[in-house]
Amino acid sequence: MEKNDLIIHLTDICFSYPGSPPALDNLDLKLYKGDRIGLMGPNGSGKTSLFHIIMGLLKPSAGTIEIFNHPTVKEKDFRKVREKIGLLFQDADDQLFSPTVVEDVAFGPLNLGKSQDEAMDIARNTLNFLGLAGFEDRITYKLSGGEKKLVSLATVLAMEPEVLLLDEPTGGLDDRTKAALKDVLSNLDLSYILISHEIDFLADITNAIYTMEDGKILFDQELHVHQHVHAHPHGTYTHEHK
Amino acid sequence: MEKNDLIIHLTDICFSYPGSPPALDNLDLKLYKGDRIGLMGPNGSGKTSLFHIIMGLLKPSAGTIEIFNHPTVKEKDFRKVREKIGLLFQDADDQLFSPTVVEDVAFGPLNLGKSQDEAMDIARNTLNFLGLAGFEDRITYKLSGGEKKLVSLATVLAMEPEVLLLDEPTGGLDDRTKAALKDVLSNLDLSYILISHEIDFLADITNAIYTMEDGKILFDQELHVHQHVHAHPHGTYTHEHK
Amino acid sequence: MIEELSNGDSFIKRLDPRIKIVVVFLFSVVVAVSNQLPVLMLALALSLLIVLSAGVPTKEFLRRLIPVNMLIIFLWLFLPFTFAGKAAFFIGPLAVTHEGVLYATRITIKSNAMMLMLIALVASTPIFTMGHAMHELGIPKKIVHLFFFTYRYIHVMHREYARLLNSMKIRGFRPKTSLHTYKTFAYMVGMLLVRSFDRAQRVHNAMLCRGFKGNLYSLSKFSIKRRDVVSLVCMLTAIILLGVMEWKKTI
Amino acid sequence: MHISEGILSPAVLIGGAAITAAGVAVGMRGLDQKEIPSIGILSAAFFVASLIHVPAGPVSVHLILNGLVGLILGWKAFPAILVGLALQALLFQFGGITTLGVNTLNMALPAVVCYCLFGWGTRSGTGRYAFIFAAFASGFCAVLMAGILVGLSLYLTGEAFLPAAKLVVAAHLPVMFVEGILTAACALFLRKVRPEILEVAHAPD
Ligand SMILES: Nc1ncnc2c1ncn2[C@@H]1O[C@H](COP(=O)(O)OP(=O)(O)OP(=O)(O)O)[C@@H](O)[C@H]1O
Ligand SMILES: Nc1ncnc2c1ncn2[C@@H]1O[C@H](COP(=O)(O)OP(=O)(O)OP(=O)(O)O)[C@@H](O)[C@H]1O
Ligand SMILES: [Mg+2]
Ligand SMILES: [Mg+2]
Repeated sequence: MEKNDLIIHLTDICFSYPGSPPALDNLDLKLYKGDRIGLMGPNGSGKTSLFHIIMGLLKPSAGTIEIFNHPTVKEKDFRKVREKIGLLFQDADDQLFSPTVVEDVAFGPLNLGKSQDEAMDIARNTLNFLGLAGFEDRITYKLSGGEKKLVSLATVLAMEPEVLLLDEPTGGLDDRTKAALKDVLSNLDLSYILISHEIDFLADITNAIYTMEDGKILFDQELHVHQHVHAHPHGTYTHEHK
Repeated sequence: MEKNDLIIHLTDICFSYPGSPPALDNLDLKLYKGDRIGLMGPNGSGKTSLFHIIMGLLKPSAGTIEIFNHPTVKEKDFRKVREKIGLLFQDADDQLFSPTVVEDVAFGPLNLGKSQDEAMDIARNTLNFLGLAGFEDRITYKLSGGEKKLVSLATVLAMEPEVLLLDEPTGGLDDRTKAALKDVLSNLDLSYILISHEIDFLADITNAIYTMEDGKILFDQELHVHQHVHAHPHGTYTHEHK
Repeated sequence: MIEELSNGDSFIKRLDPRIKIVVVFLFSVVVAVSNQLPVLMLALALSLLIVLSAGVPTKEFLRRLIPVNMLIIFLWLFLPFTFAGKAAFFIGPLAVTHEGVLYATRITIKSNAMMLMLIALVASTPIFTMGHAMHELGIPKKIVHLFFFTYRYIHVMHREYARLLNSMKIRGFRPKTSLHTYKTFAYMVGMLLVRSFDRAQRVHNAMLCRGFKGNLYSLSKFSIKRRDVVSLVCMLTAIILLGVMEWKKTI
Repeated sequence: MHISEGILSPAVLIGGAAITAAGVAVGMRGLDQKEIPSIGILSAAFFVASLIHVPAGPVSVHLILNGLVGLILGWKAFPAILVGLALQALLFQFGGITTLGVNTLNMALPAVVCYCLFGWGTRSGTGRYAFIFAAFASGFCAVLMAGILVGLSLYLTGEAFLPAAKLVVAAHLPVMFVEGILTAACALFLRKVRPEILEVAHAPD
C-alpha cells in the first residue's frame, strides 16, 4: 500500500490506569484507507482503552502515535485528529447529553465553526440518512436502546469523519436494529475499526478480524468458515439468515 | 402439572409508565417448578418491566399476580416474594452498591436476619461456588464488566432463592465468561426465566423460548434447529462449539 | 478519580474508629479555642507526631495541606496590616503590626495542627468504617445512610462526568467564556442529574430485592480492646493538658 | 468557598453549628427512607460540581450549584449540603470538622432562601420567561448570599478581617453570573427532559 494511505499507525503503545496492571502492552496497529477491521477479545483485554488512546482521551506511557502521517502527541494535535476520526462509545448513554436529538447532532458541527443554520442542516441531513427523520425533537434521554445507538452514530457522522471507531455498536440491540445498523455501515464509504463480541456480525461487515488479548493485538489468525448448529423460534420475531 | 408446582402466575397484567403508551398489555405468564424459560424480544418490548412487576418494584394497573399460590398485592406480600425470587438486574452497576465485594454479597443474608458470621460464611461460599474466590476485598466499582455480572449473580444467589429472574446476563460478556455463566446456570437446581438477545445461548440452557412483542408474550412458537454458516478466527481466543 | 487516602498497617489503623473520631473531635475543639502560642506549638508537634506514626508519607500530607494554606496565605496579605496594635515595621506607607503578625502566626499553626490530625484520621480509617462508627456514636441513622449513598454516588457521578466530558471533547468542544460553553456545561450537569436520579431509583430497587428494610449492618465489628483504652487515656490526658495550659495562662 | 479550620472565632463556630443543626433538623423532619437515594444524588452532585471548572473570562471557576440544590430540595438542602461538605473534608481536606457547621450554613441557608423566594417559579405551569427568571435568580442569589455569609463569618471573627471579607465577596461576583446562567439552562434542561425532578415536593409540608 502507498505510504499516504496509512491512516492510523501505532507503535509500541503502553498504557496502564493508575494502580492497575498494564491495559495496553507494546501494542502495534496499522489502519490503511479502506480497511474495515473487526476487533474481538475478552472483557478487559484493552479494546476500549485502545480507542481512547487513538482519540487522545488517554495518554500512552510509551510508544508513538502517527495519524495521517503526522506524529500526534499533544492535546493540540489530537484536536485535529478528532475532526477526522469519529468514535462511537461503548455505552450510548455516554455520548448523548443534549435535551433533544437535533441539538445533540448539531453540537459537533457547531464546535467545528459552522453557523447555527448550517449545523442544523447538517444535523437534519444526517438524521435523514440514518432513517431517523422525524426524530429531531425527541428527548434523547427517552429514546430506546436501539434508537440511542443510531442517534449516537448520527452525532459522529455529522462531523463528517474519514474514519470511524465503533465500540460494541451492537451491544444490547435486538436483531432488527442490528440488521439496520449493518445496512448503514455497509453503505458508508469509510474506513473503520469495529469492536464486537459477535463474530457473525464482524464476519459480515469487516474484511479482517483481529483479536486482542492482555493488551496486545494478535495478528497470526486466519479466518475460518465452518458449520454451526443453531436453534431459534420461528414466528413474528424475525431473525436473519444468510 | 400439579397446582402447587405453579410458582409464578400472572393474569391480564397491564402496566404503563406515566405519560407513555402501555409497556405491558394484558400479559399472561405461568412458571412451574423446574421450568427454565428463555425470553427474547425487541428493545422496549417490556421484558425488563415484566421482571420488575413480578418483584413488586412496579405496580400493575390491572391484572392479578399469584406467587406460590398466594395472591400478591401489597408491599408486605412482595417482601416475602423477594426472599424466594432473586432478580439479576440488566445493568450490574445498579446491583452493586457496597464498597467491597464481600460486603455486597453479605448484604442480602444480613437483611434476612443472619448473624454477621453466618452472612460472611454464606458470602464466601457463594463466591467460591462461582469461582470468585479471592475477590472478597476487591472494590466493586473497579471490577471489569464480566466480573461485575458474576458478582451480581453472587449477591442474588447468596439469598438462596428458589427462582431466578435473569435480565440479559450475557450483555457485553466475552465468550469465555459466557461459557462460565452457562456452566453455573446449568449446575443450579433452580427454576429461572432468562432474558437475552442471543438465541444460541438461550437454546443451550433453557427448555422453552418465548418471545415478547409490544408488551405481550407470544406462545405460538416452535423451536427449530437448523444449520447456520459461521466464521471466526482460530487462535488463542477460544470459542465454544458443541 | 476520587481516591481515599489509605495507608499500610499501623498501630493507629488498628484502633477502634470510634476512639479515633472522638479524639480528633476533642483535639480540634480544644485547638480551635486556644490562643496561647506555646499551647498551639505543642498541639502542632503532637499532631505531626501522630500523622507520622499513622504512616502517612510526608509528601502526601504536605500536598493535602496546600488547600488549607492557600486561604491562610490570602489572610497573611491582610492581617499583619489590619490588625490593630503597635507598628513593628513599615512596608512603604503600610504599618505591619506586631499583634497582626502574631495573630496570623497563631491561625497558621492552628489550621495546620487541626488538619494534620484530620489527615491522620482519614488515612487510617476507610470512609465506610467511619460512617458505621459515626452511627455507633449517635449520629442519626438517616444521616449516616445519606452519607453512604452520597459516597457511593460520588464515584458513579464522577465517572459519568468524565465520560460525558470525553464525549464533548471528541466532538471538538473547547470551553471558552461563551454562552455555548455555559449551555453545554448546564446540559451536561442536567444529564448527570437525570441519569443519576434514575440510577438512584434502580439501586434502591436492587436493595429492596435483597430484603432491605432500612437497617444498616456492618461487617466490621467494633470492639474496644486494651490498646484502645490506653490510647484513649493517653490522648485525653494530652488534650486536657493542652486545655489546662491554655486556661491557666488566659485567666 | 470553604473556610478552613483554625480561622474563625469560637463564637462564630458555635453559632454556625447551632443554626446548621436546627436547619438539618427541619430538613430531616418527615424524611422518608425512600427519599434518601434521591437526596444522596443531589449531595453527590453538589460534591462533584466543585470539581467541574468552567472558564469565566481570564480565570476558571468551579461550580457551586447550591441554588439548584435549593430549588430541588428546599429545606432538605441542609442535610444534603452537610453530607457533601463532610465528604469534601474527609476526602480532600477542604473545610474541616469544627468549621463544618459554619460552612454548611453559608451554603445551605442561601439555598433555602432561594427556594422560598423563587421556588414558585420552577414548579409546573409557570411561563417560560418567569421560569428562566426564577432559575437564574436562584443561581445568582444563592452564590451572592453565600459570598456575603462567608465574608460575614470572617468579619464577625474580628474587625481585622474586613478587607479580606470584602475581597471574598468581590471574588464571588463573576461566579454569580456563571451560576445564574448555568442554573437557568440546567433547569430548562430538567423541565424538558424530566420535569418530575423539579416537581417533587421535597420540602416538608
Ligand atoms: N477507568 C478505569 N480505571 C481503572 N481501570 C480501568 C478503567 N477502565 C478500564 N480499566 C481496566 O483496564 C483494563 C482494560 O479495560 P478496557 O475497558 O479497555 O477493556 P475492554 O477490552 O474494552 O473490555 P470490555 O469487553 O469489557 O468492554 C481492564 O482490566 C479494566 O478493568
Ligand atoms: N423509567 C421509565 N420511564 C418511562 N418509560 C420507560 C421507563 N423504563 C422503560 N420505559 C419504556 O417502557 C417500554 C418497555 O421498556 P423495558 O425496559 O421493559 O423494555 P425491554 O424489553 O427490557 O427493552 P431492552 O431490550 O432494551 O432492555 C419502553 O418503551 C421504554 O422506553
Ligand atoms: Mg470495552
Ligand atoms: Mg430490558
